[in-house]
Amino acid sequence: MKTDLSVQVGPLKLKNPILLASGTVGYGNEISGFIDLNKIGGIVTKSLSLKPRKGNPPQRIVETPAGMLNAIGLQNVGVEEFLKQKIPFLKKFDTKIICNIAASTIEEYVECTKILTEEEKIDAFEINVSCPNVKEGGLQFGNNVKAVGKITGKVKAAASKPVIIKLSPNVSYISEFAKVVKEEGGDAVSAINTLVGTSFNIFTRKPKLHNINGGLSGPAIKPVALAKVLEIHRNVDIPVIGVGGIMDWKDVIEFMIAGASAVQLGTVNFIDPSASCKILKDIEDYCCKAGVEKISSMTGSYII
Amino acid sequence: MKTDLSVQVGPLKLKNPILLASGTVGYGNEISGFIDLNKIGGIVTKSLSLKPRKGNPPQRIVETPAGMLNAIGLQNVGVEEFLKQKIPFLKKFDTKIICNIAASTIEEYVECTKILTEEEKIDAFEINVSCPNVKEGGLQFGNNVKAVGKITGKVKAAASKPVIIKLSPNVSYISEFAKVVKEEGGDAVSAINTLVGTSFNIFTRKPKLHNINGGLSGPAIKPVALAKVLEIHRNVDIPVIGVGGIMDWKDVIEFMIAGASAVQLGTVNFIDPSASCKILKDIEDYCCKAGVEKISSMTGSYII
Amino acid sequence: MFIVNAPVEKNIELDNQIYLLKVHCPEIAGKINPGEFLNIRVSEGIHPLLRRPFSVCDVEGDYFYIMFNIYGEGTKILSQKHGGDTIDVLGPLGRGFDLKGDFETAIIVAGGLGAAPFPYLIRMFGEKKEIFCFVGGKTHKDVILHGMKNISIATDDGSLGYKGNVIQLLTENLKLIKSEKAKIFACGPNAMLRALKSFAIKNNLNCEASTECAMACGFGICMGCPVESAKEPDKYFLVCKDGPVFNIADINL
Amino acid sequence: MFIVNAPVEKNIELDNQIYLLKVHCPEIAGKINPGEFLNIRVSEGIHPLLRRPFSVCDVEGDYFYIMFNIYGEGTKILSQKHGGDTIDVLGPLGRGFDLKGDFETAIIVAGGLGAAPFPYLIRMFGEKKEIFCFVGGKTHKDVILHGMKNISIATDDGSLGYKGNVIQLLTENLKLIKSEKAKIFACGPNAMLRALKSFAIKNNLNCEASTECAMACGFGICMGCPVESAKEPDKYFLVCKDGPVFNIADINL
Ligand SMILES: Cc1cc2nc3c(=O)[nH]c(=O)nc-3n(C[C@H](O)[C@H](O)[C@H](O)COP(=O)(O)OP(=O)(O)OC[C@H]3O[C@@H](n4cnc5c(N)ncnc54)[C@H](O)[C@@H]3O)c2cc1C
Ligand SMILES: Cc1cc2nc3c(=O)[nH]c(=O)nc-3n(C[C@H](O)[C@H](O)[C@H](O)COP(=O)(O)OP(=O)(O)OC[C@H]3O[C@@H](n4cnc5c(N)ncnc54)[C@H](O)[C@@H]3O)c2cc1C
Ligand SMILES: Cc1cc2nc3c(=O)[nH]c(=O)nc-3n(C[C@H](O)[C@H](O)[C@H](O)COP(=O)(O)O)c2cc1C
Ligand SMILES: Cc1cc2nc3c(=O)[nH]c(=O)nc-3n(C[C@H](O)[C@H](O)[C@H](O)COP(=O)(O)O)c2cc1C
Ligand code: FES
Ligand code: FES
Repeated sequence: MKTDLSVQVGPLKLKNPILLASGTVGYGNEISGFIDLNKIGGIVTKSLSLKPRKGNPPQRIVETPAGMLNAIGLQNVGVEEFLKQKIPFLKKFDTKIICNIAASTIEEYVECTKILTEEEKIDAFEINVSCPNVKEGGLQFGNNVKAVGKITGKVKAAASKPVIIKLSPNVSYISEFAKVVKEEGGDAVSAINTLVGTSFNIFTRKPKLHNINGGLSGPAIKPVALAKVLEIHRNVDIPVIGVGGIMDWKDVIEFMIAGASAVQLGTVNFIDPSASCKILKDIEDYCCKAGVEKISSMTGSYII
Repeated sequence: MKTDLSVQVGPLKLKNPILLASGTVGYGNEISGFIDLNKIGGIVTKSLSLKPRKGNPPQRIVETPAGMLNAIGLQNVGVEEFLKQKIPFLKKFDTKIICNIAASTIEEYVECTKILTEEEKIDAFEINVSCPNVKEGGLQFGNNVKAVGKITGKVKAAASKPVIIKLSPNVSYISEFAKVVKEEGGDAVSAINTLVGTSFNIFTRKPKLHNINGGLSGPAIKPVALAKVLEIHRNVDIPVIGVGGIMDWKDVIEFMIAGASAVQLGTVNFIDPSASCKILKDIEDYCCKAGVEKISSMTGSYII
Repeated sequence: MFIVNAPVEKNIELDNQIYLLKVHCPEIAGKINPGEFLNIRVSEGIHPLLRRPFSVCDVEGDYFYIMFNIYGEGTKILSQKHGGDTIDVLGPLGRGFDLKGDFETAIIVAGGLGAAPFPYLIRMFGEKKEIFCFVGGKTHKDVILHGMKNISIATDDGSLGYKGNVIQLLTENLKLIKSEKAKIFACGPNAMLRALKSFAIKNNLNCEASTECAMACGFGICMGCPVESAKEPDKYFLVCKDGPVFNIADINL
Repeated sequence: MFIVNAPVEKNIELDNQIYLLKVHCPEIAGKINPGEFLNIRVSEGIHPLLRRPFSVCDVEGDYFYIMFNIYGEGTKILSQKHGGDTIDVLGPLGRGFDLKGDFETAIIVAGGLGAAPFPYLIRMFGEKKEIFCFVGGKTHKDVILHGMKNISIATDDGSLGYKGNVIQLLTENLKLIKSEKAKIFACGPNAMLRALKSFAIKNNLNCEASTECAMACGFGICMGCPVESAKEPDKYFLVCKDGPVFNIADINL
């Protein structure tokens, strides 16, 4: 028996639930040396901003127990360069392209969306709200329900494609954020972005990251990500894309059981660039053995 | 040269910065088979409630990558039994006893404090605000700045000893909570309690924990705990006790550099019951080598 | 209780991927009793983070044995240990079987890896007690006879011995046991222990069972291993401290 | 680029805890060039989580070598590998040294473990180029001469060779180098590379340096390894992709 691996994330149909997470595969070029991108459900681009961003000085990466901190500083080529230089490459592949957008003002989110929504190769947007809001003295958009609602509404109005809001886990009740996303017409949410963390060199007494704080990712955060996905699924009727610490097929199934319609692989790409295709194969094998007809039946199938 | 290991946590003087974290050493009896409690800076008791609590059904413990989830459900003997059965044992040791209090109403916090503050062997209180507030439909006290402020003020008024508030990490800006604790007269804060997490058995599709959600602890959360300690230290003038993922002496120094006046060891006690004394010795050796005269000089010594 | 970095003498693989790890550890071997357990740290690093509990399987002089199969990551690492390696052992832990008391016949009931604690128990009984062993498993592959005596076997699929579960087998064979003074010692899956409990009560036989539970510390500080008290259902015992061996009448399985 | 589970041939310990790991890996040995690197996963598990980057030290037929010391957990695990073990290697990665171009003399400048990439480079030069090696270290213990040729040594404490740093040594010995057409190949701590950069500019010598940076992926997808462009300071190169070898004039160290 062949399992139907296709899933529906709101209006977005994916050939399978495996997406590559933003910031962990650049714009697809390098990873394509290790996997056949046509096999993957979709690629989420590195966060794009209106203008190119230089990013943070080194050190940007710190390893932590079963995880890593990153403070890249949203280094990216900017919207224009992306359309000129990166889209042509992505056009070669039959996989969904989800464009992740980062900005420092609500206007910038809208501006980016307006420009990118013209490009037909782009299938959807993922809005990274884990960014400092310059007008609010650098407080994160993502920690403010009102701001997230506003961004959702305005971006949705400017977009001719599905809009996914990528939620910050650094809040008390993530479902409140999913709720406002639904109210403002967002099509889905991704959970979770990285947890805020830091690390010091005890001999120099300096932070290991030039930026001081970084984002914690990897297996260490999986239990937190699962709890956030479950909280959203139990409280809000909106599709959830599960992200956080996935290392193998079992983790993917676990996220789907907890309520995820699809998942994103991040840090694991650094450790094994071919992980996504391996996981896809393992999932297919498991579903066959377990007699799963449609993998979408896994979503929210927890017994509580 | 001999290093002065004593530290001051607000009004509370400790012979050294090593405390044993609440819920990870019970009431001290069992661990005393492995370490000399007289050597330790202090013991924080398992959370005590007004009446005994049965706690959650099994499974209460799940291992996760570099961490563990627990959902004990605050099983404890209750205030009375504690005073009758546990204090006599603790009286045998020359170490600070910090009584951790958990409750489901503000009144219960106050009630417990009033009873316990009479016992002279108790040196201070640590208030666990990561508890569901039954009057608020089970929303956590610890996620609500007003509630934490109120608890601090009322407990402080009822207490004749230093009051430490143990903060929840499941919030956007923990320094706001530290701020209200200071405003309401709290003497110090402990950061952090566990992160909310979960885990599923993918074959039964049931949560591994009977309680569904549990608290994530262990090395996995260390970067998050460090960032929270740093955030408090940079924004609020209140002593911080650092907790979260400490496994060795280096972690202790790292927390102190980040702003901790003292630290608590939790999960590590399960893995190596003698860890606290080993760490103490290693810290002494390091301080000698490094020519540290007073370990208290480490607190907040980051170079940023 | 000790924390010992103990040298592995050898790692014996019985059939069907059952391993017997022989460890040189005079401190613990000299103190530990049947039914008590050890909490073993399988790696120096932080992964796997927690210790893994194992019943003492047997003791010979300064050596103790544990018996295990490859269940997950921790037991996989243990299965790869060989002579010369050391393991970090915490023990002896918990409350074991009560060998004293007024009984002439020991009825041993083991399901699958529930066989683990009995070689040591049987050794301690020596010739002092009449012993009947009832050993069960899903298939013949799951039947572990190591260190057993006077054995009757049951398999769910009938691939070895009696077709059915070990409690059914026990029920049918109870008449063979003449003695008025018999006591049951059991270890195995919860389903088996539940069936055994009603059997023991029906036949009013004294019965001790070794139970399992997810554990962190193994010695009573984490409160992670509850099992409900039958007499006071508003109270939990701790498997690691009050058990792992309980009089089966005292707990709600 | 390949991901290969490659068998370790042997692990040779040079003096002062410097290890040479010889790995059988035709795919990579056949393709890799001096100055390029490998990103090695030291454990199957999740700890340590990230791969560890190492320059290719040398190549012999189907074998490549890496040279390392025990710095932290990952290199400790690597130091315990022996013949028969396998390691998970990702490579060849990055941009290596430019061996072509119009120069007759190769001046090699190595600080401490910066010696690692040069045995292979020197082997590739063979007799085609005149080679001068300037090797530095804090003390004689930190001086690594493996695979070097025509060596001058500097130690900060003077315990071996010239007392001072390797750039001072180079400055004093520059006159020995007759050729008009010399090029510097360097690897070592940032402090050394900074001094070397001004030296190279002052003496307008062409100079390539192998740089280091904390890395996650090693092949350009994480953006974790920036080094600032000297010509466009609003732009970062990626050490893993644009480097690790750069013309020292092109980067701000
Ligand atoms: C008192 C006691 C005695 C035991 N004696 C033996 C024995 O003699 N031989 C043997 O093979 N096994 C025994 N077990 C079970 C053994 O501890 C587990 O099989 C072992 O922990 C599996 O570890 P793993 O890393 O291979 O599996 P994983 O699944 O990778 O890890 C096991 C994890 O699951 C948790 N867990 C969940 N449920 C249980 C449970 N019911 N029991 C134990 N851990 C659980 C553990 O805490 C551990 O963190 C005993 C368990 C207990 C509590
Ligand atoms: C391109 C390149 C080539 C290298 N070649 C060699 C070599 O040939 N021989 C050798 O001994 N070492 C080499 N190194 C350094 C080597 O990668 C580190 O020594 C190694 O990662 C240490 O790992 P560890 O687990 O022992 O130390 P740990 O400190 O436990 O872990 C090292 C961690 O620190 C991070 N890190 C922080 N700063 C750096 C840095 N400047 N370089 C590398 N990692 C850093 C790593 O990402 C890793 O996560 C090279 C590094 C790079 C980037
Ligand atoms: C190096 C790195 C860079 C990242 N960059 C972005 C980014 O630009 N935009 C974004 O929305 N998320 C970014 N993320 C977050 C990931 O997309 C993902 O949400 C997070 O890493 C958790 O998943 P993981 O544990 O599988 O890595 C980044 C993560 C890492 C590790
Ligand atoms: C099994 C277990 C039980 C705990 N019980 C309590 C408790 O009763 N009250 C409390 O304030 N914190 C409790 N904690 C939280 C710890 O005190 C500590 O804040 C947390 O575990 C982080 O530290 P660690 O990573 O060193 O374990 C418990 C932690 C664990 C692992
Ligand atoms: S395992 Fe910790 S109390 Fe039993
Ligand atoms: S290490 Fe990932 S981009 Fe260079």
